[in-house]
Amino acid sequence: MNFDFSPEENAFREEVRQFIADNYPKHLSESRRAEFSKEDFLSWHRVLAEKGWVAPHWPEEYGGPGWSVTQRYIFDDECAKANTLIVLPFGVTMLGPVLMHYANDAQKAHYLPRILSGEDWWCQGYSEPGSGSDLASLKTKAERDGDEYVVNGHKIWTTLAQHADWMFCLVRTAQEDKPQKGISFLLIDMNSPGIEVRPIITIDGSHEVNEVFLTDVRVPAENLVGEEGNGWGIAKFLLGNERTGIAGVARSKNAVKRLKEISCAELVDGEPLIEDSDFKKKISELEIDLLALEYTELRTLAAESAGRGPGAESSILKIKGTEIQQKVTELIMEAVGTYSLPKIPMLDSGANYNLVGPDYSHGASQNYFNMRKTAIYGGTNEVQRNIIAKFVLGL
Amino acid sequence: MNFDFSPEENAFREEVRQFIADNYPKHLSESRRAEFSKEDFLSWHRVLAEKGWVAPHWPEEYGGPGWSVTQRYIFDDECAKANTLIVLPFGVTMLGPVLMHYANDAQKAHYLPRILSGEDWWCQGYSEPGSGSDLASLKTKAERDGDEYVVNGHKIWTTLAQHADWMFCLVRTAQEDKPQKGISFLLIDMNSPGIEVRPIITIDGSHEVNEVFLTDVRVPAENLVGEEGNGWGIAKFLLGNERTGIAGVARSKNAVKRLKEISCAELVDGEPLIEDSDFKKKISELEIDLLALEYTELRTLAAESAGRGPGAESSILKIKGTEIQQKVTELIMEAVGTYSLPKIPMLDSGANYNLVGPDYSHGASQNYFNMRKTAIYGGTNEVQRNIIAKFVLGL
Amino acid sequence: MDFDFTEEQTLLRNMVQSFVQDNYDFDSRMAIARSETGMSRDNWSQFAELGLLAAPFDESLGGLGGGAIDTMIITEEFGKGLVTEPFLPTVVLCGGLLERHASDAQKDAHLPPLIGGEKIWALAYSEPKSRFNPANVQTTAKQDGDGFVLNGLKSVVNGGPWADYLIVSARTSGEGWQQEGISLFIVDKSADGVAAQDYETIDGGRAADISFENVKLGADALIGSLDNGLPLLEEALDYGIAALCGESIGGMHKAHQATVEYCKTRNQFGVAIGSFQALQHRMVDMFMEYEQSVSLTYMVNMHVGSDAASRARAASAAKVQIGKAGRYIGQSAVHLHGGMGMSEELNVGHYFKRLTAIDAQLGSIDYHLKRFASSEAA
Amino acid sequence: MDFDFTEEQTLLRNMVQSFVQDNYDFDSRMAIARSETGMSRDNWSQFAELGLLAAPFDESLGGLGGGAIDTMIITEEFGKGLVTEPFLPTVVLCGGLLERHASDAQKDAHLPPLIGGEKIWALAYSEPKSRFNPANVQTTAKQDGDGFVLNGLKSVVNGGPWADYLIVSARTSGEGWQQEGISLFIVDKSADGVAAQDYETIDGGRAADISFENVKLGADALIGSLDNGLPLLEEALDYGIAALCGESIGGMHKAHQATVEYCKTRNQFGVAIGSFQALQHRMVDMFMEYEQSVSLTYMVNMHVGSDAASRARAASAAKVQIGKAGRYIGQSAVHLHGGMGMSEELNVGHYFKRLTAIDAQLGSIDYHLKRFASSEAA
Repeated sequence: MNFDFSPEENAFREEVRQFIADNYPKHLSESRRAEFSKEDFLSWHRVLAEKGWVAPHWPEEYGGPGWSVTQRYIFDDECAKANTLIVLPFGVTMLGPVLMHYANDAQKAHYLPRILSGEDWWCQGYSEPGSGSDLASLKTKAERDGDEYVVNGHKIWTTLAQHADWMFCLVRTAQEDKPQKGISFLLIDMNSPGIEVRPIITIDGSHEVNEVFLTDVRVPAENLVGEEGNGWGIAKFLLGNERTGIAGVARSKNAVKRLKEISCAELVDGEPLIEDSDFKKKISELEIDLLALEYTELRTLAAESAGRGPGAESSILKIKGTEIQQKVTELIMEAVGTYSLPKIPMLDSGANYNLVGPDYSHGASQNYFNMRKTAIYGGTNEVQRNIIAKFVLGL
Repeated sequence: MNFDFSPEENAFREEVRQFIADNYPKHLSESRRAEFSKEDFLSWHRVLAEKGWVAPHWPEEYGGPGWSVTQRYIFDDECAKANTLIVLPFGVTMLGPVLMHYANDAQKAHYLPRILSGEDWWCQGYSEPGSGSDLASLKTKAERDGDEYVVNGHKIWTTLAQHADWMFCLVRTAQEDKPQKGISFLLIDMNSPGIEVRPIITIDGSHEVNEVFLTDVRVPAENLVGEEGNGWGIAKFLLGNERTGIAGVARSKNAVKRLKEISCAELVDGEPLIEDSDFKKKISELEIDLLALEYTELRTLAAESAGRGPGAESSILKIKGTEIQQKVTELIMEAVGTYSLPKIPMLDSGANYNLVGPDYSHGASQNYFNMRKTAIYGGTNEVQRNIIAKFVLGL
Repeated sequence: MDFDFTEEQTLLRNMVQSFVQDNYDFDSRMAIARSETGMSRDNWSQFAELGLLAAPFDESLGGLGGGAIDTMIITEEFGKGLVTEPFLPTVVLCGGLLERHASDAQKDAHLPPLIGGEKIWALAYSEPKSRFNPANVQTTAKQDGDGFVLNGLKSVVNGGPWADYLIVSARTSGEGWQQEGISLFIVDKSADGVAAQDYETIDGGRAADISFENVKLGADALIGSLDNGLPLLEEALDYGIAALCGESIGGMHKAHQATVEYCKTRNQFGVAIGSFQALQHRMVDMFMEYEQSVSLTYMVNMHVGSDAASRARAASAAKVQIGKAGRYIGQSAVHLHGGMGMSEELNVGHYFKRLTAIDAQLGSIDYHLKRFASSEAA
Repeated sequence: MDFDFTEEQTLLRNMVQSFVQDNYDFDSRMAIARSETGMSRDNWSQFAELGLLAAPFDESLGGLGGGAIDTMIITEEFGKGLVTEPFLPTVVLCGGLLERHASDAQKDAHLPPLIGGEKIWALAYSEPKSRFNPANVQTTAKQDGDGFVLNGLKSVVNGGPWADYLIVSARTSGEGWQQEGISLFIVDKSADGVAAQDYETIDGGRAADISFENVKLGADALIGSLDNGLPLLEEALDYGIAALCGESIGGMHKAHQATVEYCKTRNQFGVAIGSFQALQHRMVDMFMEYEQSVSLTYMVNMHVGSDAASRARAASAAKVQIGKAGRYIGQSAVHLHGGMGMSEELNVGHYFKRLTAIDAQLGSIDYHLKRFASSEAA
């Protein structure tokens, strides 16, 4: 039992830090915007892709960097410390491993390099209006017609679909007795005729999610991943991968740092808020929770690198991780006090809006509103608790 | 809408206060013991009975004082402020109203005066080892044999049964398709042959509850209350009455007062604990919860005196009341610090035990342990939430 | 001891309820909140016609004599409708302050147009670093002949963009967060040197940061006596809290109700999600917090007229309760609606946002917990 | 980065597990706890024979060189068995302090009989109003020729009734809660002027309040240098916390496990109560708190040897976590057992009581939250 970094690992950390300092796009680090454009995300993605670091957990044969678990941890940590944009998970984290595991050679050869390069922007077509926690009840239908599928249905909560070139999509290819059966995993070109993307504006005023309407969309049968009717297994495989990344420890550490900076700047009757006993206590409680989660994640990673797990225990990372993400935005909102009230316009509202209050207050409440989603998506925290109850506690 | 006391009500408060000051047994007010004897309880009971105040909510025709809801509130408040022993609820609060509502004239004439006078000490024979929250599954059997019932079974958690003269008891007189059917309400003389009372020592070291084993106990058929097989309705009627008293607002106010006194005496690096910002905050949060509960209870009482309720809303009083009772004992335990560790011997352990630490620390932890029961008895707080979900929210 | 509403109070509630039902359905509300101005002058005129703007004031001043209880009834119904119009700043905060402490001349000049719906008022007391404490005043009013010269910046003035008049707190002596030396002034928002930066707030309301640069005030602008404005301001804020509690329980009620209804009808795994015990218990906890909030809302509105210490204790207790309950109910309502709760198109997210905003108005949970702790029970 | 145990560590765990299974089943444990003495000398001798009392010490001192990790393994298994014997005060608190800071002569004299199980030690640092802060010392040691004269009262000394030797903190200069001026002394409990009032503790353990009246100490009683005892004491307490965390997660594990098993087998309404979602989710929350506690227990035991600031931060974070988790898991375990949880005859109540007592040992949640807040990350 040992938690010291080796000299090699420390050197690696230095290399990552220097690379980010030298290569992170200037226009991003100087930005104060609340929303980022497609091009913003891609600019950083391409830098990492060029370096070969865009997909830390991919095997080397597919273009991954061949890092150890510890190196991946260090890389995430440094990116968070530098407050870089994230690499969007839809292609790299979610679809990539699915393709490696289930796709045929032609599919791998075609799609994986385009994910790495950022040429294809992917979105996830899972949820439907009637199928949220109960994903298996999905209704979007794909009927075989010659060497094509004809897809009809209605997806919802599709994150950043407005930018997407492709959607990986769960569709029903057969009606079976059990709803889990008859589901297939299909790759759909978002430029296909019959696809309509309608924005959903969320309570923070942002446009992240969408409805996607599919009307007689024709998809080549070769876009099926795995076998017809085996989509449920793929869906579960993918959701398992989604959960492990969701703890967000490094990002939360960064957010706590910001919270502390704000608390140093805000005053309570002339004294810094961070000296206020009550508020300091809230920060400490959050920090301790986060420290515990960090070690829980490290334990999970260590078990993983020893070939065990991640099992249902990774649901802990989702639950605790999102609770902490929500809490830190809540405390930042509290910290900025009355200046949590002004509403900050989003990216497309034009620039001639006069902002009041200190810079750090801008969007504090909206960020808090936005983070409410984290306990809902990727399987609600109730569903995660059901998973632990069933698969870990045997209840 | 008005919450001022009338001059008459204020005068009544003064009368109650004076009566307690003049008549509360001296040996009780000077006692520092953790447990009280049967005679202790009875000494105060008899004083109140003599005055006609022992059963505030009984109608005058049965010997109640004919008080308004407000007067009952004031009386409870003053008793709590003076930290009197309680009048045990089994006879007065629980059985009394049942008899008035369901018993025949002979039963009323015999039992009610003896409840008032304290001549009969009652205990409640409801729970069984296999029947806690699911009370209707009870198995204790009463078989008719001539003009007697022969009772066999096993009751548990029977509070103060070691002192009891009588037990009101739920028994199964018939096997029916629905478990709620076939239950009857029987009054059993605790001196009957075949009754064995075995103590259960609880985690605080006290002896409050017991197991009661009934083996071929012969009970006169005239001891049946209501009709055979109608016991379930009586049980529900009784549990409804039990819940309203359970908020314990006046007693909790007194406990908060004690908590504050202790926090004035305890020091943090030389300053009174009550000046410690964190601890002060905990006390304030508790006080605000309790203030809210006080007004929730007053609203319930007002609705009751206007002929509405108490409906399932009274479950709120049970849940919130017990949460607060638990919290205040928890904070008292925290307040006494390291001196929460010594264990205080109970009544029957002999007197030659050296106590360490300040008086107010004695039994702080054991009281905290003891209060864990409040969320369990009288219908667990989960059962209360189920009741609200079903009957108030319609879920 | 009486928790029942009088017949007149019940009639008032029915009237406001009808108004909200007829004129303030969710779509109408969103149209108003998203409009350029963010309020409806038509509605404001109707409030005046219906006597709502007159409700709390004494009859001798042209009011209906309803006091805090009537105010609470109105704000509770407004809370259900997410009404954006500036009832709280105009009628409760400024109107009440004028009624209790203005000179007869000031009352004569200002109350009739306020009650008549012709003039809108806002209370400009908070400053960029004042953090809820009304004693933290940097804005100054220097004596200048008979009158005063006002300089400073007031932040997040609720209803500021619509106000014709402001009541402004300023230091006439002392410094920092001293209790003494604060005075209250009536300021015409159109006066020279007054500049407002208007903006939308997170709950669809409107506020402004308002700066004062050498604004000249006459002697008749002072409310009450010089240097003694803080107790008047604290009192006004406590009345404001009592009214805000009403609005809050109105919003909680709707958010909870919408959640229960949603969970009864939303099916997953072949059953209504409201049949899941964990969700049921969370809705029960929301309900209990709502009921506890109702209790302290009644309590504060019954006690807001008592002595300063009891009033402060009651107001702070109630504000802590509605702050916590509002947060819990708002968060839970969104969460139990799942993805739908995140959508701007559904009402539940707007109750959540309004309840969130209420915590940052008139002092947060933390501020009032401390204020409660430093008060003592009467 | 390595979270795996070595083969030796796994062997050690298996050995302690076997011992607890064979000698410390619930009935045996209760018999020991309820006995007049409250511990078993036989067990203590066996601990010595098995090398448990030698485990953490350096091999040069007759130890097995296992350090904090081996200590944690032992205390975790002891926590599962609710072991009452004074491993923490003797081996971890006093033994560790002697190892790190005693003179060679002191080590030679005291460590062999300690490791051999012949002498029991206790750390007498807390005082009636010191409230967890080891700098709050009223007990005095005045210089007297070559030696010292000790006067004062130490409260709730864990394991005090069994101790042959004490390490006592006393003021040799300064006052109140000054950091400087505290010195540590080895005191023979049988010395003239030492008087102990022994008692049982709520968790079945034993403690004592110990008074010192003109107790004469030789110069060789002083550990380390004069007036500089506080850092040594803080360090010892942090090592104690690291070990106590191990005990705590052992207890949490058993309390949680017992609860899950009970809920699987207890039937109500025709089904196992473990099928109710609200109860399931509570058990999941218990499990998560347990896992988070394991994480910080590992963390503190890996960091307890670092610089003072990192060590303090790690220890306080871990103590807060196990304090909160212990309370939540203990309360929930009793509650989910229903009436049975309240019974002295079932093991679950005893885990609850031990977890409760742990929070009051070596500094409470509140104390360590403040200590954590005043520390800074390295």
